[in-house]
Amino acid sequence: MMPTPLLSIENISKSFPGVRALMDVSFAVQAGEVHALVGENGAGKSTLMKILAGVYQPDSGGLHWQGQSIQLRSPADSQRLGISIIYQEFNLLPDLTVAENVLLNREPRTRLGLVDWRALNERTRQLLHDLETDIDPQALVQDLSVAQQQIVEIVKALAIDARLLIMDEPTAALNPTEVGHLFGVIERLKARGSAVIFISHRLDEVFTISDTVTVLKDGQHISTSPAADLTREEVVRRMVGRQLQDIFPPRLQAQGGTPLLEVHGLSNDRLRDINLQLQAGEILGLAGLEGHGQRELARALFGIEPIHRGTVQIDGQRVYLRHPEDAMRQGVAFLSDDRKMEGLALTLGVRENVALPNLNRFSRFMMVQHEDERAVCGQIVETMAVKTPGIEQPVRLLSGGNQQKTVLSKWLISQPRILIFVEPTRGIDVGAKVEIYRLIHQLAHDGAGVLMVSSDLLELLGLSSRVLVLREGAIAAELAGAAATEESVMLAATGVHG
Amino acid sequence: MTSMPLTTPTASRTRWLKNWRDVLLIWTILLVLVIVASLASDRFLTPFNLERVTAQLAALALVAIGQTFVLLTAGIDLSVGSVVSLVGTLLVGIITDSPESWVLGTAVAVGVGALVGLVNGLAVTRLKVSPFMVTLATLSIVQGIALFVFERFKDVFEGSISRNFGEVFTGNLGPIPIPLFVIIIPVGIAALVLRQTPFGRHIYALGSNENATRLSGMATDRVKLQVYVISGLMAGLAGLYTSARTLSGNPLIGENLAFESITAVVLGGVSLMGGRGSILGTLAGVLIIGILSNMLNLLRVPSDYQYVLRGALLVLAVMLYARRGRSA
Amino acid sequence: MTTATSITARLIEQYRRSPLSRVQPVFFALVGMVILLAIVSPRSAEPSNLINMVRQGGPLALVAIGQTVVMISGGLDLSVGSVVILADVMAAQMISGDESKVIPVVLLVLAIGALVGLANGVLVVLLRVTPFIATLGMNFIVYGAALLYSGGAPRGDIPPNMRFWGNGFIAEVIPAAAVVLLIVALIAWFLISRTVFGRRLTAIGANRRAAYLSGVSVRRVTLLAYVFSGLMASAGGLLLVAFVGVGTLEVGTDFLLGSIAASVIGGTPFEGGKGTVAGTIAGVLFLMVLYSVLTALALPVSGRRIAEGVIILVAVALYARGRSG
Amino acid sequence: QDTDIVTEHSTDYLNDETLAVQEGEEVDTSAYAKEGPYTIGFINWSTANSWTVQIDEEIKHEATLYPEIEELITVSSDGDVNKQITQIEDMISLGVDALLVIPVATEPIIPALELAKEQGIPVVVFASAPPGEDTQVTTLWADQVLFGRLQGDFLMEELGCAGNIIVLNGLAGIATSDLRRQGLQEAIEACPDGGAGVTVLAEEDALWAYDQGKLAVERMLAAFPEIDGVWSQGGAMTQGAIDAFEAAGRPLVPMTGEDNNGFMLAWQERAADGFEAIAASEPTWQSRVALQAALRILQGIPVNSFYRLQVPTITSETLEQYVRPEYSDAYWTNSLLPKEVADEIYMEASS
Ligand SMILES: Nc1ncnc2c1ncn2[C@@H]1O[C@H](COP(=O)(O)OP(=O)(O)OP(=O)(O)O)[C@@H](O)[C@H]1O
Ligand SMILES: Nc1ncnc2c1ncn2[C@@H]1O[C@H](COP(=O)(O)OP(=O)(O)OP(=O)(O)O)[C@@H](O)[C@H]1O
Ligand SMILES: [Mg+2]
Ligand SMILES: [Mg+2]
Repeated sequence: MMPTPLLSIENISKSFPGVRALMDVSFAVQAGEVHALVGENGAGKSTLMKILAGVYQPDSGGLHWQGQSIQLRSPADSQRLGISIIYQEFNLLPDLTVAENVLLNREPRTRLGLVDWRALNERTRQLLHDLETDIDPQALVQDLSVAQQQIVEIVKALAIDARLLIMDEPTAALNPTEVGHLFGVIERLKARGSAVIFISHRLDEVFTISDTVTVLKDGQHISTSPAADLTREEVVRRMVGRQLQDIFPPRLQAQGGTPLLEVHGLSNDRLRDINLQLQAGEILGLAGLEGHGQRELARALFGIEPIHRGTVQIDGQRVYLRHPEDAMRQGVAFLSDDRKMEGLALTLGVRENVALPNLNRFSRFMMVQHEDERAVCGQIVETMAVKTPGIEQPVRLLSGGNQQKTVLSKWLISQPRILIFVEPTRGIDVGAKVEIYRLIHQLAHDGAGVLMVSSDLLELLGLSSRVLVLREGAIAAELAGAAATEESVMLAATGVHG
Repeated sequence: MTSMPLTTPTASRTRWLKNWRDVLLIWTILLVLVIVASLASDRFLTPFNLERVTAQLAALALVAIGQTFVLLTAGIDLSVGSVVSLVGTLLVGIITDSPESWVLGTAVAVGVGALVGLVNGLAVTRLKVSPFMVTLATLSIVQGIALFVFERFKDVFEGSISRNFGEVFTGNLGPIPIPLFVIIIPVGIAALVLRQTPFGRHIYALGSNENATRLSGMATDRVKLQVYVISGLMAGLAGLYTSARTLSGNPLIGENLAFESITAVVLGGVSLMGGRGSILGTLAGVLIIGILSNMLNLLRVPSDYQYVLRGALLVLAVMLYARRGRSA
Repeated sequence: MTTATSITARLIEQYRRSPLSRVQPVFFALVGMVILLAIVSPRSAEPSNLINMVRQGGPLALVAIGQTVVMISGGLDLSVGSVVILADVMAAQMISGDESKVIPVVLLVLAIGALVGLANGVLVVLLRVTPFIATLGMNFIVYGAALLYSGGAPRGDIPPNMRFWGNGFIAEVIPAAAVVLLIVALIAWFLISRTVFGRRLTAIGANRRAAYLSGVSVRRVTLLAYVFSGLMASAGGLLLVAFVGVGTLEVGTDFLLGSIAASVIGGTPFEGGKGTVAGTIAGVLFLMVLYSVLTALALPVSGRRIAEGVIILVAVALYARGRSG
Repeated sequence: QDTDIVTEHSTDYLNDETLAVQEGEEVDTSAYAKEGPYTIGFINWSTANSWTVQIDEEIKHEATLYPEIEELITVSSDGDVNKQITQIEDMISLGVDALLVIPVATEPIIPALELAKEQGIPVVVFASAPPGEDTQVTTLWADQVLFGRLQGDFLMEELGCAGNIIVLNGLAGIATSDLRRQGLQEAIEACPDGGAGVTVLAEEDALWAYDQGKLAVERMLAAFPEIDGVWSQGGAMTQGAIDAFEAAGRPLVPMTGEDNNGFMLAWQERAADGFEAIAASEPTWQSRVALQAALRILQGIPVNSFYRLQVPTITSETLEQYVRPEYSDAYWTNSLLPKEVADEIYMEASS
């Protein structure tokens, strides 16, 4: 007989206006197991987790905690039980320090009841150390990169001695090294008898870490089975409802002629003497460990980071990129990895977000032509399979993956000649990725140049015609064709030989 | 596998600077203003004048401290001025020469302030009405009550407040004028609360990102309620001080305090969107406002030119500060 | 008790699902206020009087529309009160009863308002002064300028052809001021909801950084928002002086708080990112009807102030419930 | 004292019984005597309305007459009590030789005035209720209760102590406004039946301003079908009331007002059609008298502790005498400004 589960989810349903997010979902989580939860974007994973976190109340159905019926009315209720959660969307306080964020509401106090700053920073340093990062506990969160913020989110959840730790796509912004550290921590938690619910769209990770896999589809529970009984293909079939072949389209060859983009000796605070060429029809990958300049290079080429030395040429003409506007005028599009801060106006609708960089195209005499706008937006939303009740839906109400699809949509329709993509498929399900790869491929095929930064090495290698590896702000290697393998990239990125 | 060190952009030293840069700048501007004022008028640095400026600013400082708490949470409190007025009109009927009446008066001042704050806080948290509208409404209501008390209970609430009571707040303690303590002590306490207590950190958290703070399991509504109560309470104390200073009550006396306090707090570096700023900044903001007006008066500038100069100097001060403080 | 709450919950739920929930709450507040007026003073709620309130609210509505535009971008314009006064004083003094001067002076005064707005915009956008301080400083400067210009004693008066727009009626029933308001409102509505400018404005208020990275010229659009507000404030001042007939420094006291209150009641949040012209105008009318209710209640000043606060609180609380329940 | 700079350079208004009646005790001012040149501070309660502006103009003109006055510093308190206290203290810091104040409110400024006294600075208070007994050397005052009473008596007589009236006040909490309103109350209660026949339909603060007055009356007209009289404290509010009545197509009823030129012109235009009104006056020349009092004090010449200002009541019969068709609405007719000066400031360009 199975022991009493730590948590059992019983017939949970939840609807939002126009959306049935969860329908009659039931499954159980055992103490000491890592329970993966997978499903397409908008399948209802985050909604279910928010119910466990006390953020949403289910319309019907109930929860049992060690056999006892429970009601979670607020995040505080859920924390009291020992449930800790890493939300998919970051919930950090930009104006506060890392330590203040990590131990928010749990600040160590002196005997006088004042904040014990030393203990606060020390405990945070310890927690960060467990993940082998050297983020300064006293750094302001607003100064951190997305990956660093993700680590802070993780540490924040670990700071609670949780019986059940929920991780909603914790690895979407992490590189393999960091993922490795995270898995080390998960193993330790597991050994201690805690349970972990792990949500990810990276199925290899799911198979590496989890004991049990639950699949959700369109708000319904499809299956819960031991990971050992499943194959990758089987999980995909249950998630998407069909078999997937040929994830990556065939590699493209550069089309020749004047390079679209040419960079000579570009340097700034974080970059050293970068030289590169991007041809029409080419997908150029930028690889490297987090913090070694890929992101900064991408941003400099869109006029966000300053360029101190060096030249940038587009179509053989020297250009000065001081503002995004300058870059956009040259036909450059830029997709940021920080969709919440830099990608979306969350309170506005899907249509308004998608239209924003394309307003000139949708307007005549400075007036927005609503028909054109609606038609184009509607079409891309359909192609990208953005799951939304309509194009007027405020973006903040979409699931994480669908928000990412929205940001992608706004740039894909902007008819760019040079696309700079940073983590384009962050949080996007396997099925949709295929479609996105196809679209990017199509754009390149039609004569655009693509510059891509991704911490998902498989994706980078699968799509790129060429890969540049950065280390400490400089180009450490250029790998093309068969020379570009996971090993060769990691070797160049770490600078370790043998 | 070897892990490469992540290049973290901020070390603790720069973090310290970042935190204090705004405060340092605003105090530098204050210093410049003081130097200009003392060069421009030989009357400025006289003990009498400094004492007067201190006495003039104490009420504003008290209100601004409370306002800082509210603004840090991205709220706003427009009702503080009418609380000051109401407290004054009530105290006239209460405070006599007897020490018991002083205790009662203080209790009434604090009580009325806290009560109005509580109403504000409840309306903001329970009714989910924007703080601007809530406190605009209570501003009107409390002002109405002050006028009512003033009109209808002339016989009870008339005359003046005991001089001895006035002395307690406006006299000197040795060589030091008491209003200085009226400013310094609450500033010290508020700075301690904001910087060193969990409650203080929660205020910053709330202003920085309310949703995230709620998801961290914090009772955000309780913190909000508390800041409005604090603001009301500080306004009550400002009312007490004002009555002691004027030995009377007047239903309009606090009218401009809400706006002035918000100005002082914003001048001191608190963002209207919450989450950023400090009490030391607020104190500098209060002092700048006061010294600016004192300087213009000492320089015999007529009213119409005073408006123009005051506006220009205000903008100029923040301009220097904004350019350096924010362009990163 | 429980059934009562569940019935309310069901009603709220039904309301949320119905097309009614798309109507901005301020319109319910406005209708509620008119009903209240009809109860306390049936005479005041007669159509002709209600139409007249549009005229009374005309100047404030113009100013509030400008304020709304700035607020949508996430800013604030505290200089509107003084701009109204300056426009009033300058128009009266320069026109000085001469019908032929009306058009050039009106244009000049509008230009000056826009110039003040431009100065605000430059301070906020280029010199990075927080909007609160920049526009507050400008408020003092402009008020001082009005005092200096008029020598404290404004003179001059407004000839009948201009007064008509403040006082007159078209076809004996429609106040000319209401027509002015309607035209301006249409233009502003068009600007906010139909043009590229409006779209960018909203995006800036919703997420400045994302807008900037989408190629929006944050600075130019923000600057234009302040220019527009300055322009509207001087238009409000002109409409007011057409109503008053003489130059006076005593006006404008209610325009600052009134314009912000009308915008907030009308659904523009302080954080920016949304807001509508129709909502703001309804906010202004709400205030006008409220004042009529207070007059009809015939309370002494203290009672008026209390009633005013209570009614505002109840009205906004009611509709806040409907919204977030 | 053999010479007096007041009589030497100007006309002696202080001892002119037609302007100011001496009351109270004679005050020995020898302690304040000092040699010129003098710096004199004047704190006006506001400069936002035309009356306060004219007060400024009168005193500025008077000050130009005396070579002994080195500087007259004028500031405005903008109706803010706190600001006024600050200004009094700053004037003391500045070391003015004498201080003239129009109080925003009476009691709250007493401690500040006492401070002036301690520092040996003589204070003259005028145009608002006197703050204290001995905080100021002398007080000049036109009885504000009487002001309201005169207006009220007129209205009661017009109405035969029966009917519905509406009331326009300045600003509750400001002494001048409250006292005038008190005068109306006395007038109503003085009716034979104790005022039982009189109903105050509605009452509003309209800040003595035209636009506020007109809007308030428009709303009152809409709410109340029968209004028999308008008691307005004056300023430009009465002019607004007239316009509101006419815009609503309602026949004019008796109204009260002040000697504001705009109102008087409107009144004169309609007098032939039977419009009845009265204007009380709060003279703008009192700032001159106050300045003269200060100069006397600075010379050590005794002054009285109180001067009651003589104020005319303007009726339909005397209207002609006061009204100035060639001047702007902002002019206040009970003035001692010389013609050239008044012309300069108030003459309408078109006339
Ligand atoms: N507050 C809300 N209001 C309206 N709809 C919502 C809300 N929250 C979620 N939804 C909708 O519910 C559905 C499920 O969303 P959820 O976030 O649970 O998906 P998910 O499985 O986490 O997807 P992803 O992989 O993209 O993160 C989506 O269609 C989403 O748009
Ligand atoms: N000319 C510009 N140069 C650099 N950044 C700009 C510029 N214009 C707009 N931005 C960006 O758009 C946003 C708003 O611009 P603005 O420069 O006015 O604000 P900011 O003072 O830089 O704000 P912050 O302090 O957040 O950087 C900012 O996030 C900023 O990064
Ligand atoms: Mg999700
Ligand atoms: Mg910047």
